Amino acid sequence: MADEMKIGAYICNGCGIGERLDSSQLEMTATRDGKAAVCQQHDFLCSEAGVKMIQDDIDNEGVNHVVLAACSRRAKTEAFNFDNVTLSRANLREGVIWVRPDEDDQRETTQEMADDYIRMACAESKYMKIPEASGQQSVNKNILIAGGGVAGMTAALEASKAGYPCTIVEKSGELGGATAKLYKKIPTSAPYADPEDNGVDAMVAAVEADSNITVCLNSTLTNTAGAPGRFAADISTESGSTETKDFGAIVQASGFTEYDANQLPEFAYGKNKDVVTQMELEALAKEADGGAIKRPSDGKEVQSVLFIQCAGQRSKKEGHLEHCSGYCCSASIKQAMYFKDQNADVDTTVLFSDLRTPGAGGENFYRSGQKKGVIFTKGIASEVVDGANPTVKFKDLILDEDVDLEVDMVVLATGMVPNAGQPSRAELTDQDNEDIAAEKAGEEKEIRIDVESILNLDYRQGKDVPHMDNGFADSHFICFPYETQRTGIYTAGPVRRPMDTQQAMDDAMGAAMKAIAAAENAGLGKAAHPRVADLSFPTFRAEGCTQCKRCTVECPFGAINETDDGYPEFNESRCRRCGTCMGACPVRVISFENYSIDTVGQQLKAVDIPDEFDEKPRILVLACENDAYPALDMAAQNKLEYSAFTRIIPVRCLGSVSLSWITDSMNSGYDGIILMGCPSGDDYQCHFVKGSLMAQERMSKVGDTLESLSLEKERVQTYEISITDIHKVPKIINEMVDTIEQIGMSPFKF
Amino acid sequence: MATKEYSFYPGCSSQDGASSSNYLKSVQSMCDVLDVKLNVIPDWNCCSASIGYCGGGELPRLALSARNIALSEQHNTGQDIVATCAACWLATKETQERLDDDAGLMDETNQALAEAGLNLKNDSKIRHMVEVLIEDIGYEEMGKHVKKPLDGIKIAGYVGCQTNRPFGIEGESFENPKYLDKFIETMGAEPVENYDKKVSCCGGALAFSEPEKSQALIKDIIEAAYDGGADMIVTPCPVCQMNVEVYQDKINAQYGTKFHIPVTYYSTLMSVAYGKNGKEAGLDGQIIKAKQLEAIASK
Amino acid sequence: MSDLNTGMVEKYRNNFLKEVEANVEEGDWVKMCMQCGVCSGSCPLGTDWDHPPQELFMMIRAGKREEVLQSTSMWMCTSCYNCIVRCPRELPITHIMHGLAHYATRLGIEPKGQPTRQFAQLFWDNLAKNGRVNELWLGVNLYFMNGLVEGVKVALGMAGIGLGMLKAGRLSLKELVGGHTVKDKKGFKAMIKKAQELEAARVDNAQ
Amino acid sequence: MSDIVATNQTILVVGGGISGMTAALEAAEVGKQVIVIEKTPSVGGRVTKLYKYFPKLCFPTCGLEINQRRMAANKNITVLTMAEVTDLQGEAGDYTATVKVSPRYVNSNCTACGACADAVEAEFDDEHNYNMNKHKGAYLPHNMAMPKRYVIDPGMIGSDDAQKAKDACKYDAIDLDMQEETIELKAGAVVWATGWRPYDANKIQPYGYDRIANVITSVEFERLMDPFGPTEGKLVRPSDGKEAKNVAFIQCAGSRDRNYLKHCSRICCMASLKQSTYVSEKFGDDADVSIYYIDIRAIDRFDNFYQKVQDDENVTFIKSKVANIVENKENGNPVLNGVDTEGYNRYANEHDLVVLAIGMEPSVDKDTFPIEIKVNDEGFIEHDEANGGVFAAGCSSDALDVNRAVQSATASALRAIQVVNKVAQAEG
Repeated sequence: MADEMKIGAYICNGCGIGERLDSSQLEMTATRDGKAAVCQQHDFLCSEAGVKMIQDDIDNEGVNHVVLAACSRRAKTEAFNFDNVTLSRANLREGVIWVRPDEDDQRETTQEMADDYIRMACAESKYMKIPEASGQQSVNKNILIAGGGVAGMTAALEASKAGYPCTIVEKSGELGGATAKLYKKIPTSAPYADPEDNGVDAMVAAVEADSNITVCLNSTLTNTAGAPGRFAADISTESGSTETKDFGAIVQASGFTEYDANQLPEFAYGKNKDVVTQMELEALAKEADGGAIKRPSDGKEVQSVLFIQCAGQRSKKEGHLEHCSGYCCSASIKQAMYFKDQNADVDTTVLFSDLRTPGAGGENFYRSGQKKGVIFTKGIASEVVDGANPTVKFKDLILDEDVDLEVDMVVLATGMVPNAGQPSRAELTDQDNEDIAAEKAGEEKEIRIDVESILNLDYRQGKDVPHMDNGFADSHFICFPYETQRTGIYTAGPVRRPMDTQQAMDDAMGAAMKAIAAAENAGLGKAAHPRVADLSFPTFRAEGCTQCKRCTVECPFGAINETDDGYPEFNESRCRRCGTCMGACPVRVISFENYSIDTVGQQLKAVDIPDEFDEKPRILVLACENDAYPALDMAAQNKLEYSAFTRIIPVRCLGSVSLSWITDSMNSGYDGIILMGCPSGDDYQCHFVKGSLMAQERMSKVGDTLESLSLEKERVQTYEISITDIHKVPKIINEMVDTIEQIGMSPFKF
Repeated sequence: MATKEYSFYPGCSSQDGASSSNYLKSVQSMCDVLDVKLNVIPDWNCCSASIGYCGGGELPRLALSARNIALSEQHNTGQDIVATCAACWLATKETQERLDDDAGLMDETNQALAEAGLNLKNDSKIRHMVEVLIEDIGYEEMGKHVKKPLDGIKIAGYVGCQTNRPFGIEGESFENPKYLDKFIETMGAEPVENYDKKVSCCGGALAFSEPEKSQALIKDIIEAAYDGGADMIVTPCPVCQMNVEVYQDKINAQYGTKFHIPVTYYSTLMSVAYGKNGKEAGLDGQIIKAKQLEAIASK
Repeated sequence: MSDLNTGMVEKYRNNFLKEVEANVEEGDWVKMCMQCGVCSGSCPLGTDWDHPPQELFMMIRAGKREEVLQSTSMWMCTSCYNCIVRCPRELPITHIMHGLAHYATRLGIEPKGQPTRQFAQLFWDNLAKNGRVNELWLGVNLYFMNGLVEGVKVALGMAGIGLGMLKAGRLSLKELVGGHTVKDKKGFKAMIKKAQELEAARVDNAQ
Repeated sequence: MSDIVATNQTILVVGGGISGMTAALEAAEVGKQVIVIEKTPSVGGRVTKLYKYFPKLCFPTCGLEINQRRMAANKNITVLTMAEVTDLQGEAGDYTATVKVSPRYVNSNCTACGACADAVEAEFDDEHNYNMNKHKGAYLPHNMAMPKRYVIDPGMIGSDDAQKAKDACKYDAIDLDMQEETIELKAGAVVWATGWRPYDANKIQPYGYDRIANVITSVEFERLMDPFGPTEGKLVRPSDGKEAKNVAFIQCAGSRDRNYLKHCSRICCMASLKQSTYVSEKFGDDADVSIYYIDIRAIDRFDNFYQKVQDDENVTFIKSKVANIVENKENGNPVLNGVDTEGYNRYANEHDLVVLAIGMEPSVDKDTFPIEIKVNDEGFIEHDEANGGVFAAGCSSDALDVNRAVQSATASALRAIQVVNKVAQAEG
C-alpha cells in the first residue's frame, strides 16, 4: 500500500451498547488515544446503511485501516467484509456489556473496559499491514501421484476428468497394486450378494487411454523438493535414469503390505503348506479361475477350509497389529464364496470374534454368505497343529467348549501394514536417534527408520508424511480426514487407514479433490486449512537472526527449511499461518503482515493501567481463536459474567505467543496473565499440532523471569480450554481475580 | 347395513359338549346382533392345532387345513373363511401361506386332497372373528348396539399368543396390541392399563402333558390381572380361556394363592352388553361364574 | 425306523447341517442364524430348555446330531411364536423346533419318556381317527398313558376339573361313544395316508 | 431471495450438515459457485447435537467453528436455511431445482441481541434436544447456530407474543408477514447430503420406549451431556431425575433386523463405547455400564478404542440381543430379559437407565425422490452412472461415521466439479 495509513474507527450503539456505554467518551478515546483519523457512530452499524457509511469512507476518505467498535469478531462477519483494508474489532458487545451487570456502580469499570478495547483495536490496526503477495505464488495444475494401485489410478482418472494432468509414479512394473492380485473383490453395489470382478484391467485401460495421465513404471521418488504449487520431484527408474518434474500437489497412495504371517508360528504358518494368508488364497483362486481350488501341499481339491479372523491383529502382543484391518471379515466371506460358488459341498468355516461387515452392503454380504452355506463360528483359535491335514484348535465361545477341527486348508486373515515410509523427526525416539548414531558408527543395528522413504521429501522435518496411530499416515482430525501436516500432500487408501478396494477408491477421490484445491490455492497465495484464504505469510529480518533454528525445528508443518548458512527459508505455500515460528523466535525477527509481535504487543501496551492504589487490577487473557475465544463469546451470549478487569486478546495459536508479550505485560504492570489454549496430549485438538503444549513448556520457563522480577508464579497461568468450556472460562478469569486479591497488586505500575 | 356372510370354521373345541362350546354360543348371539351370518364349512376337520407336528409332520398337517379351505371354496364359494379359535385360524392361515410360497408342497397337497375328491385353489381370505369385528364392523358400529353398558367392571384384556403372533391383527403391535382394550371400552367396561401379561403365553400346548409348567405361567397371568385391579379376564382364545379359568384351584393349592377370577370371551362381554341373557351369552359355560355379567344380563 | 436313522448317519456323515436342511421342516433356515439369542430370551419356557433354539442351531452347525435329536428341548415349544416375530433374521424358529421334534420321532430316536411328545402323538392319533378331536378320549388316553395306576391318580387329580367342565356343559360323556367325526371319514383317511406316503417318500429319497 | 445467482455452472448442495458443509466448502474454495439448501434454521446438522466424537472424545463444536468460519468468509457460498428441494428436473450440466423456503419471520437485520426472546412467554418443543425440553417462541436454535439469527416459531404467529417479539426488536428484523416462497434454481451438479434420522424407537416394541420412561435413545443420551441441554449436563434419568450410574446400552436397536432396518448402522457400536466413557466421566468408579451386543463393530483403528474400554472393569459386555424390557413398577428401573449366548446364561438385569443404540435411517425416500436415481433397498443412494449429475454425500450414500461422511463429501465435491468444469469448457 503506497498511500499512508488512515485509521477509521466506527462505533456501534446497537444491541444495548449505546445505552450501556458513553459513546462520545468512546469516540474521544478512538481519536485521542487511538489516533483514528475518522471516527463515526452508528445506531445499527451492521445494517446496510452502517456498512455503506464505512465503505464510503474507504472509497472517499482514503480510510485503509478499519476499526470496528461493535460486536465480536465472530459476529456479522458477512456484513463487515471489506476489501483492501485491515480490519480490527473492539468487542464491546460479547467482550464488555454482555459479561457485565447493568448496574450504576459498575458503569465506570465497564466503560474503562470498552475504552481499553478501543485503544487495543486501534493499536493493532496501526501495526497491521494489508498482506502483499510473497512472489512465491505459482500455479501448477499437475498432480503427482505416488502409487499405481486402484487408489492411485482413481486419483489420476478423477483429477484428469476435472482437467488436472496427473503423473503416476509406480514402483513395480505394472499398475493395479494389491487389487490386481485379487481373484475378485467385495461387491460394491446392490444386492451385495456375490464377489465382483476386481475391475483393474478396465481401470488400467482407462489410465492408458487418458492423454492427461503420464505413467512412470519401475520408478520411485528419489527427491521431492519445493512446496505446493512448485513441487519438484526427481523420478528415478530402476535403470538409474532420473527426471525432474514440477507439480502443484501430491497424492500419496502407496498402499499396504500384508502382515508377515511368519510372526504367527502358533498357526503353523511356514511349517504347514496348507496354512495360507488371504493374499495367498487369492493367488490360488486366480490359478483355479473358477475351477476347484487346489491346496498347495499336494494339489488336492479343497473339501474343507477354515478362516481364522484377526490373525495377528487386534492384539497388544509383541509383533502383532493392535488395529483391526476392517476389510478382512468381508474378504473371508468373499473367499469362502470362491469355494461355495464352485462347489456347495465344500465346508467353509469362518472363525471370528466379532463379525465386522458394517453398512448396507456389509450386512447384505454377510447374509449372502450364510445363504450360501458358509458357517460362521464365534471362537478364538489358539493353535494350528501341523499334519497331513492341519488341525485347528479353537474355543467355541457359543457352545463354550474346546474344539479340534481337521480341515484341508487354513486361511489366516492377517491385516494391513501401511507403506507409510519413514517416521518424521518428531516421531523419532531417543532410542531411534541412538540407533541411528550407532549405525552411522558402523555397528550392526536394527533401526526403525530403516524403511524406504516413499516421497524422500527435502524437508527439515523428515522425508515422509508424519505417521499417526499404528503407523498409518492419516489425519488426526475427525472432521477433517484430509488435514495433513504436510500441506499439499494427501494420502489415500490403506496407507491412510485400513480399508477395502471400494473405500480406497472413494478415499482417492477425496484426496484428489484436496490436491486440486492445494494446487489452486498455492497459485493464489492462500493458506490451506484451517486458516483458509489467509493471504499473510511469515517473513523475517535476517539481520538480528541468530540462526538458532528454533523456528525450523518447531514448525509443525515442516514449512521452513534452512539455508546452508543456517537461516530459515520460509515456504509460503507449505505454511499454515499459525505463527508457531513467531512464538519460537527469541529475537522477535519473525512476523506476518497482519499478525506480529507488535500487533499483539502494542495492544497490551495500549491498555490503560491504573496505579497500584486504584485497586483496579488488570488481567490479560491470550485466547486461542479456535476454541477459547469462541467459548468466551458463547459465555457472553449466555450472559455469564466475568471481571471488568479482564482484557482479552485472541491469538492464532498459543504456539504463536511470544515470551516478550508476557515479560512486557509484566513490566507494564499487569497483575495477572491467563493463556488459554486447546487440549494437548494424544487426542490433542490443536489444528497446529502442538501449540498449546509448546506454550506450556515456554511458560514453565517464565517462572524464573518472574522470580527475577520478584513476582509470584501464580500471576501467569496456562489452561487447556475446549470450545465447549463455556461455563469454565469465566470461572478461570474470576479465580485469577481472587488470586490477585490474595497476593496483591503488581508493583510494576507506573 | 346388509347382512355380512362368512364361511365359518368353528373348530373342534367349539363343538357341542366341548371345552369352548360356550364361546360358540356367545359368538352366535353376538353375530345375530351385528347381522353377521356364519355359514359353517360342511364336514370341516381338525386343524391339528400346533401340537399335531409330532405325529403329523409337515404335509399331513398342511393337508388337514387344506381340506378345510378346499371345502370352503367348494361350498361357500367367494366367502372369507372366519375362525373363532386362534389355533384354527393360525393353522389355516399358515397352511395357506406355506402352500403359496412352495409350489412343490402345493402340488403334493393337491395330490393328497385328490384322494378325498377335493382340489385347492388356495385363494380364500382367512380371518379371525376379531378381524371381522375390527375391519368389517368397526368399533363405532359395535358400540351402537350396546344396550347395557358394562359399567363399573374392570377387565384385564388377555390377548395371549396365537391371536397375536405371528400374524396378529393389522395395525396392532405384537408386544402391546390395543384392540381388546378398545373392545372392553366400547362395551362400557374399564380395561386394565398396561396389563403386563397381555400377550404372555399360558403354556397351552403343555397344559395336559406338563401341567406344572403351564400352570406356573398361568399364575403370573392371573396375578398381573389382580395387580391391575381386574374383576375379570377376557380373551379371544379358547385355549387361553380354558387354561386360565379351569386350573385356578390347582394353582391355589400349589402356590397358596386365592385366585378366583372369571375368565370370559370378548363375545361373552358383547352378548351381555348387547342385552342377551346369560344362556345366550354362554355365561352358563363359566366354571368360575362371572357374577357381575350375570347381574347385568339378568337386569 | 432306526434303520432309517443309521441310513441317514451313513448318508450325511458328519454333516448334520445338510441332513437338517434336507429333511427337517424349514431346516434350510438354520444356517441364517447369527447367534443373537433373542429367541432364547423370548421363550416363555426358556428356563426349561437344556438347549435354547439359537444354541440348537449352533449345535447343528457343529454336527452334534445325537445331542440335538435326543434333546427334550424342542418339545418345550408351546408355539407362542415370540421367537419368530422377534428374530432379526426371519427364521421360522417355532416350525424348525416342530420339524426337529418330528424328524427325531420319524427316526425313532426322540426322548421316549417326554410327556409332551406322548401327548402330541395321542392328539394326532385321536384326530386322525375321526377327523376331529374327541377331547374326552384325549383326556382319558392321556391320563392312562403311563399305565393304569398312574392314570387313576392323574385322573382323580383332574377329576375336579372334569366335573366342572361337565357341569358347564363343556365336556360331554356322549363323546365316550361315537362323538364328533367328519362324515367323509374314508376320503379323509385316504388323504392323510397319501400325504404321509408323499412325505415319507421325500425323506426316503434323501436316504 | 430472488437475488440469488445460479447458473448451470452452480453446484447445488442439498443438506447443510457436516457432509453438505464439507462438499460446499471444498467446491467453493476452488472457486465454484455453491448454493446450500438446509431444511432447518441453521447449518451443522446432526453433529451439532453430539457431545463428543469417537474415538478422540473431542468436541464437534471445534470443527464446526472452523467450518462455519470458512463458510462465512467465502463469498462463493450462498446458504438457504428453512429451505427444501421439492422438485428437480434436467440432467447433468443443466438442472432446475424447485426450492420451498419457509418463513423464518426474522430477516437479516437480526443482530442476535436476544431482545425478542426476552419479550415472549410462549414455549415450544425444542427439536435441537429431541423435544426433551422447550424453547422460547423466539429463539436461537443453539449456541453455535449459523446463521446467527433468531427464529420465530410458526406456532406463535398470530399471537400477542409474536407482536411482543416484533415490538421488542429495535432493528426491524422481525417480519410477521413473511410468507413461504418457492424459487427455482439452476445448477450444473447436485450434491445430495440430506443425512440421516434416528430410527423411530417406538417401532421397537419389545423395548418399550413408548411405555418405559427410563428407556431412551442414544441421540437423546448425547443431549443429556450438554451443559446447555435439557438436563444442563447432568446424567439423570427421565422418570425421577435420579443419577443414572448403572446404564445399559442395547446395540442394534433397529439395525441388523428385518423387522426394522436390515442394514448395520455402523456408528452405534462406537457410539455406545464412547457413551460408556460419559458415565465414567460423571461418576468415576461408581459407573456401572453394560453393553448388550451381537458383534462389536469397532472397525479398523477404532478397535484401539474398543480395547481401551474393554480394559475398564466398570464396563461389561454381554453377547446378546435383549429379548424384551419390562419396568420394575416399584423403582422405575427397566429390567432386561435375555440370554447371554456365550455359553447360554439367562439373565433378567435391572438398570437405572437403558440407552437404545438407535439405528441410522437414511433421509432419502426412494418413492418421493424428485428425480430418477438409484437407491438400494436400505434407502441409500448408490453411486451409479444413471444418476447423472446427482451425487450422494455422507449418510445419503451409506451408514457412515463423521470421518467417513466427510471423506465421502470431499469426493462428491470433485464429482460435482467434474460436471461443472465440463459445462464451463463447453461454454468456453
